[in-house]
Amino acid sequence: MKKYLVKRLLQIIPVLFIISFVVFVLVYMAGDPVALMLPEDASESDREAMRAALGLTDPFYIQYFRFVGDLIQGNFGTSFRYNQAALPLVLERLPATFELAAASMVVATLMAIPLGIYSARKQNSLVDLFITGGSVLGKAMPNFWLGILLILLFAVNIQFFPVSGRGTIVHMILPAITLGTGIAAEMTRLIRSNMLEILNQDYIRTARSKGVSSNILVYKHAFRNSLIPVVTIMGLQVSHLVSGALITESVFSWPGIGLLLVQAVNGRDMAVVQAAVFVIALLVIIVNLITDLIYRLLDPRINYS
Amino acid sequence: MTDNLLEVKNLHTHFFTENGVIPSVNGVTFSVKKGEVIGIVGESGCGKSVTSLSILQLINKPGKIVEGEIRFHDKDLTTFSEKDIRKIRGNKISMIFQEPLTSLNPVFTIGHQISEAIRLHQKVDKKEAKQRSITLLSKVGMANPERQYHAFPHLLSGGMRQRVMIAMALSCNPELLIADEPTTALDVTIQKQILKLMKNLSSESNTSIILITHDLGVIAEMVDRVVVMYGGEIVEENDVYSLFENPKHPYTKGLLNSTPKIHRLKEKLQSIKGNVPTPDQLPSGCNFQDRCPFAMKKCREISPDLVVSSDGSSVRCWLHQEKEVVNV
Amino acid sequence: GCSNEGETAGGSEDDSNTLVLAQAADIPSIDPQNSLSTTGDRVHRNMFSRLFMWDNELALQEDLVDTYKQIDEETWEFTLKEATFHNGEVVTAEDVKFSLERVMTDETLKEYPYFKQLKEVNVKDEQTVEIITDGPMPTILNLLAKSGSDILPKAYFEEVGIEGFQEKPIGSGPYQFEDWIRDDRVTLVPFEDYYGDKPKWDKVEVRAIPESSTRVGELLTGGVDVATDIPPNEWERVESESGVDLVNGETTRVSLLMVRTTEGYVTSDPKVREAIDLAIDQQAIVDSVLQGTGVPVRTRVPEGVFGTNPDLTNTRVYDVERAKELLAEAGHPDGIDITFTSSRGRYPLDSEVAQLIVSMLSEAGINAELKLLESSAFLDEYNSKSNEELIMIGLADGLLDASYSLVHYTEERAAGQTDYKNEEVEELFNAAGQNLDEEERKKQYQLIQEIVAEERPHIFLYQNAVNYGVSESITFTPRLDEAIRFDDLTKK
Amino acid sequence: MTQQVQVKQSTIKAPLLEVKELSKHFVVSTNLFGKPKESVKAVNGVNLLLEKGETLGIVGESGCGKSTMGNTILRLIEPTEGSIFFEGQDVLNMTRAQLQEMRKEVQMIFQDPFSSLNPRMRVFDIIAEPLRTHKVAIGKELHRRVYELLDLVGLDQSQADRFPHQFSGGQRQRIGIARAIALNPKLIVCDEPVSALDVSIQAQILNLLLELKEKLQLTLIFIGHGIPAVKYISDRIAVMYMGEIVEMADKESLFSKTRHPYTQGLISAVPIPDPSLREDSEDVILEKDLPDQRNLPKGCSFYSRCPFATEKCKEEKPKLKANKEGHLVACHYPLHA
Amino acid sequence: MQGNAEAKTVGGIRPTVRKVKASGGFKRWCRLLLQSKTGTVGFIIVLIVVLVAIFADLIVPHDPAENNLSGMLLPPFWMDGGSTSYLLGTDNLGRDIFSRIIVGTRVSLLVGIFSVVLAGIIGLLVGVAAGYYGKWVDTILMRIVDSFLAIPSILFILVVLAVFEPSIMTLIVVIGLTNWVSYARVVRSEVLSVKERDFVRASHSIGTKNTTIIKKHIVPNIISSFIVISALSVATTIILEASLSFLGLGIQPPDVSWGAMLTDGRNYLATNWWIATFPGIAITITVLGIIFLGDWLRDVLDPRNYFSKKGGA
Ligand SMILES: Nc1ncnc2c1ncn2[C@@H]1O[C@H](COP(=O)(O)OP(=O)(O)OP(=O)(O)O)[C@@H](O)[C@H]1O
Ligand SMILES: Nc1ncnc2c1ncn2[C@@H]1O[C@H](COP(=O)(O)OP(=O)(O)OP(=O)(O)O)[C@@H](O)[C@H]1O
Ligand SMILES: [Mg+2]
Ligand SMILES: [Mg+2]
Repeated sequence: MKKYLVKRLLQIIPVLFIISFVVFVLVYMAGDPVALMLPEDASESDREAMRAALGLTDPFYIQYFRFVGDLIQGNFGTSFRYNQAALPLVLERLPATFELAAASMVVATLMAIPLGIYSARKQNSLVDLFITGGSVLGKAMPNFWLGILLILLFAVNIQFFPVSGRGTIVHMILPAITLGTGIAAEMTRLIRSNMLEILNQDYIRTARSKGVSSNILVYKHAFRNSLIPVVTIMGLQVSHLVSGALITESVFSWPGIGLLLVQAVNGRDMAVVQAAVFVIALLVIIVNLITDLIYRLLDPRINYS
Repeated sequence: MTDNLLEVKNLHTHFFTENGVIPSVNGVTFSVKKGEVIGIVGESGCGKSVTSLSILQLINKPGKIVEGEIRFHDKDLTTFSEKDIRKIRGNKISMIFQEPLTSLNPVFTIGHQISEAIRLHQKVDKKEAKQRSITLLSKVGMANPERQYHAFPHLLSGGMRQRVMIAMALSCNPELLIADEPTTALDVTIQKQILKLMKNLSSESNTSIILITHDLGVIAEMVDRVVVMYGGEIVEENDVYSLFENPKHPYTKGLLNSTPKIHRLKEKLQSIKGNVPTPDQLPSGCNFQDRCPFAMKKCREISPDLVVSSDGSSVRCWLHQEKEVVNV
Repeated sequence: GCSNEGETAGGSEDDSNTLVLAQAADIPSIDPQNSLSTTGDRVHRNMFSRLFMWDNELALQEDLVDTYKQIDEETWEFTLKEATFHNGEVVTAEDVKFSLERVMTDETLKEYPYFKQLKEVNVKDEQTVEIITDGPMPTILNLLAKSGSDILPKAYFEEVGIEGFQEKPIGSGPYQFEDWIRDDRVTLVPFEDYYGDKPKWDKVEVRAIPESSTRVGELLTGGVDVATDIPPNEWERVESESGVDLVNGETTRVSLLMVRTTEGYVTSDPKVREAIDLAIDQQAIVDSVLQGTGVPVRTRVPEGVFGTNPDLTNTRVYDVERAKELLAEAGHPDGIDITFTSSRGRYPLDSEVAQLIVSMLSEAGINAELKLLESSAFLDEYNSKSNEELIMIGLADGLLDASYSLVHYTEERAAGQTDYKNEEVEELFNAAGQNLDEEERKKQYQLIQEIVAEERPHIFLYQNAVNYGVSESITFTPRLDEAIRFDDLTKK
Repeated sequence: MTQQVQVKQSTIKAPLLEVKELSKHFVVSTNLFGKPKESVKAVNGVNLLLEKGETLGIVGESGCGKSTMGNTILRLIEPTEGSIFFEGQDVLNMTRAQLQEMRKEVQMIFQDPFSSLNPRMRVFDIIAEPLRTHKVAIGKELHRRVYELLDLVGLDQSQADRFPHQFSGGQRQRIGIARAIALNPKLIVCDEPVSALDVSIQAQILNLLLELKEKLQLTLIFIGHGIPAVKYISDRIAVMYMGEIVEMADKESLFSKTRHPYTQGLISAVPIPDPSLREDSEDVILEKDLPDQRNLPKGCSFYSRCPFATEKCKEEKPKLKANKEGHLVACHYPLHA
Repeated sequence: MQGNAEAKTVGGIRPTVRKVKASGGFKRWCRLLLQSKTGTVGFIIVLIVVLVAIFADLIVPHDPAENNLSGMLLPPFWMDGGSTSYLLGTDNLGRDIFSRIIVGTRVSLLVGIFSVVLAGIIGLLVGVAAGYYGKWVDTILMRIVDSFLAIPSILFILVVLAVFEPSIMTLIVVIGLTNWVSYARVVRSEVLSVKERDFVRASHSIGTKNTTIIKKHIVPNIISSFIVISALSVATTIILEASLSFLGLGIQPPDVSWGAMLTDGRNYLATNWWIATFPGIAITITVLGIIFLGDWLRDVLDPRNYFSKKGGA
């Protein structure tokens, strides 16, 4: 178990190394940050001067080695835009991001579990069809569209929730629903199909032959088993929740990491992009490790060797 | 009123699939007396499991009991509500399934699964249930039952899991135990232990057992009476000695002849030609006609009835039709 | 709007005297000399003070400066008012020298390019500072009122460094910094010891709400008092709602097409450029897509900016038939093919306008292939000068002086972009740049504009308007420079 | 009868297959640096000698390493230790080309007729695959060969363009057999070819194998845990326990003069399909379950279940030794000494 | 010879299988399709969408790029002020929404399908290589896959689209290049299990070359689940394109896609709802169709539908 953890953690290093290189190349290819920092009116010589001052005139490999050198010392460099160390800029976004991600996951789970189970139990009924259709709809609605619609309906028209911003728990509800719906849709379908499969397993028949009632059968015997793949999906969704939330963040002007990342990419703010990707990657890896552990917790068949 | 514990009368169980109706069980009739061990033999797919599942009303969705009665203590189980039948399951009638590897829920400890069965039908608290479970585990020959109580199924070998299944089935001292190929997946040495365990059971607590298998060896060692099934029907029924000595139905004969025996050397194995038909492709006339060495014109046209002779044996074959007596 | 749970974020209707402003983008930086954007300026202007400022009528006024005099063509002397920074220290000549020298010399600052003409800043005494320019500089006072000339506290800045300063910036303006949550909001509180009029608001929040419908939503529900950049499609919603008003204002930003006059491009022929101009119905663009806001122009120097030429505003030269004739005269009776680059989402409705222009051009037989680029890709293309015949861009005037805009028609500046070259324009521009005679300088600039309108290295479209959604409880008058001084807004 | 065939083929009496000290340990966990930490000793120092034309049966409980050994002989699994000689050639040191050649001569029939046929290939292609791989036949000749093989195993030519799932288990096993004999191999390893089949079909397949064996002069290794079936088909039988051979002898000798207690237990546990023999079958019940294959005891691996075990059995591993009749056993205290 | 005679008869017996030939072509598929209601619905939707995409130019009542400055923001025909010549109304440049939806089908489908094809091909190659060859090949490829998974795909898309101008081609390439990792993972795990099946071992025992085994045995057996995820990811991609449009990275005018229409119209939701709603409905229906079809495919391609209870195990 301990060894397993150490092994998994050690594997992070090459992965992070590949990531940093890929990101560096990508951002380097993306073009000149200076062009974006100066106004349309600035002249070529102005831009040249700024480039030189920022060390952007050096060849690629020198820039890369400088970057790696700094990185080893835990320094991601300075944001061009904010003229501040990049890492704290990223870290200060984490609470907002976590908050939204967690809330969305809660919303998704609260929606998906009962719906998924119900439609599996009532397979091929009208309700099942309805839930399936609903989950398709939930998947087919782009986040921005749903978000704007929710704002219009529940914040502007019936003024039940605040329109935007981060603050109290009520601020979280609409963005969490926006972000959670897609995930819920996917989870619902997954739980449904898992449930259906598990309800056909031999051990369910065994439980029935003991005289177990159908509620216990579903919520105790089948559910725990059907949860196992769901946990994996939840782990995979974290990447999406952390970095892919930018559209929701932008619609609800939620100061999360996704928004920062997009702006940093658009501004070719290398240091921030690197720091953000690093933090996100690390998060994703850690969350996946945790889900792996939960997975193992849920499923005693897996051992830690 | 008979001394029969269970009477299955003219059971028809069909599966209504997208590809049409599959008549898996077609008019099966037999009965089990108190303390009796009866065996059901027949090749794969002939409807043994479906019959046993039908008894406990455990047939799943596309399947349905379309006709027949299952009388347990003279009450027809097919008329029971789901709630009532739950009181029978695991309590009066227990079942052991074919695959010990998949029949236990992988995420709960075996102790939990046994206790659950106990607590479902008996008003005992958790501690008491645990105590009884441990007793049961040691009764089925598990070494170190206290420790094994907390083991997850995957940590146990096939034989141990099957013993857990048996412990679970015995947890409420059932009057009838249905064992559906309890040893097929096991080694001969383990099989021996399990069979011995079941034998002791029936003799000690006078439990009736329906033992389903296609291993004639197991039948020969274990049971009092044998039901031979083929293509969803009973083709022969007799007490075990007469059946092995004097098989009447050509299928039973073929089965006996094609079983390799370690004690009889040299002689060439006879095989039944052809393949086992699936229930959706049964021919008109006798189900066995294509494989039967004695098939006559009549066999291809009219399917024979199960004829009971005076000694209590019965057979479904035109070769034996003329001899006797009563139609069931 | 009426009240809701969201009010915790601060709305106009609570009793506390809080002003909430919603902008389309966050401030780029809290460092006023490294910001260069309208959104940032709206915060900096209230936090920092400069030597001069534009008042509500856009007249140049002394701000930190008490008196000033021009000593010779290149030397100016300023004495300061008695003012203190938010940390209680007095604003001195040293601070002015420090601030201006910082922006004059640090190439990494975004404001740096505008301050290159300042040569020296000398401290005369505690309250007196001398500025020496590189040649005569008629626009020096405009520059000292421009963003970037904000005065920073030398001692504090040197003590805490740039990182520390950004964490807690200190100025001498009416409001002091409280908090900045990036991409969310900047919070300011009044500075009681401000040397000018006492600040009116107990608290000011400047929020960043990029999505326009969300911004409008906040406005309608009372979450914000003033929302900037309301796009035309939302006007109806804002106007029809009681409790909020739509306020329309002008800007110095002019949308225009830069045209390649370079040899080898069809547009090197003046007739073709004229044809393009005549084929575009600026008025129709303004009337349709822009829903009537915006003014068709033929110059980059709009009214209100020094040196504007009134003959070139609100004029119309649209004539498709003539455009076709011109093309035929230029030897293209079957029309021409050109490439047209435009941004998308950089300026309000830019992509819609561009698509409209393409269809207008096609009426005249000009087949324009549209290249719509997302903001940063667009700037890349623009700055690397890799665009082809036409590129649509919006240019503003940060100095409110024609010199700022007309530099584009000098040979040096136009090289590689329009490649425009005109000896007369060159001479006029250089003369005006050193000319301290206001009237004559204005004439020179007006003449340049006439020549440009004729020769069309730029084809002008319209002067941009900006629309604000304002809570009815607030009085608000938009300004040409798009700045907002919080104390100019009042609660009714 | 089999001897005659053998003489005809080769005058020098070199064994067809020789297996020496063969071991296969599956690594089930490694330490941080990839070094094996725990392994399952599936096969443990097995020696075999197979004459041409004979059938060697291998029996033993499930999981005792029978399949692993079969797979290793074909080098489908690389052994951990030991050597294998096929017709005098070292199988483990063969080049790719030699191995390719060898695989023409040695074939395998798999246990599960349902998973050993690619569900997406037609029967024709399945049987033609070895012929195509070794470029034995193409075009018309290929067709002829495939139909001939179908005929040989009792399938109809018209069934050639069907998919495996359209066949019953017995028929599928016939397809597997056709594939195995396609290249006229010298040796076929049959890995429990009948244990997935019904009793009635099982007899068909066993008879078919016997018949083919005679017709094509095959040498067979017949793995199975159905002891009666193995007995029926084999000349010689090896009993495996925990990866080791514990007893090996002619089948008559093995059953009549059983020497290893495990073999005895195994034989007596086989249910006899005759109720009249119910009472007098002497019961040797092996009470305990199998030991953990990850850490085998250092002495006799059967020690924990053996009714006759002594201290010596616990400490010292018995070697496989023959008596004068050539009946091999690995036991300190063999029965029927 | 007794055995042989017997075997012959065995050959003559009807095989114990369904009456329907699995190999059987068109008719069988039709029958399987008609058996499932949702499958049929899905198929019809997808068929219509594909036909519309192919024949878009013949169907459109208006030039989708034609501005009508006098008829801007017309509502759908059934509302006040609507006109039957603009069935679903017009947008803020007076363009016919109905025509734009029809033409938009083409881009949405092209991007959806081809990016999935690209991602699928890369993912298949990588997944098969990693799963089949194992060892260091697997280690290296899987570390790369891990890295790609940890890099937020949106970043990748943002950067690539910042370098290359957004066009249908770049969109296809960039979405393809970001999505291949999930295929690689699925394919790898499938390969790992197929690899252990006896028929692969059987093929080895014959001496078949690795490449042949991959071609003949591995790929055909994983292809069905591959097709199913592909179908579903076409749906996801159509939605992704909409999100990219939101970031200004989607398809560029004068090309039209549903995502771009949805994005352009989102700010009009409160006032002129029809601009964004109709393309939204188009996306939903199409996605619904594809998902239904995908689900049906999964059921049909599941071997358990072919084999008897035993064969499936
Ligand atoms: N859920 C089901 N749907 C359709 N057909 C089914 C179903 N369950 C069983 N059958 C069919 O019913 C027939 C009888 O099955 P059953 O399981 O009773 O056979 P069995 O005699 O127990 O065989 P085995 O020895 O393999 O266990 C089989 O042919 C099977 O195909
Ligand atoms: N790839 C593997 N990795 C780890 N252990 C394995 C592997 N293959 C087989 N084993 C183990 O090796 C032992 C021998 O397996 P093998 O399949 O050879 O047994 P067998 O005698 O053929 O059993 P059966 O009669 O059930 O087929 C078993 O304990 C098995 O768990
Ligand atoms: Mg069964
Ligand atoms: Mg095996």
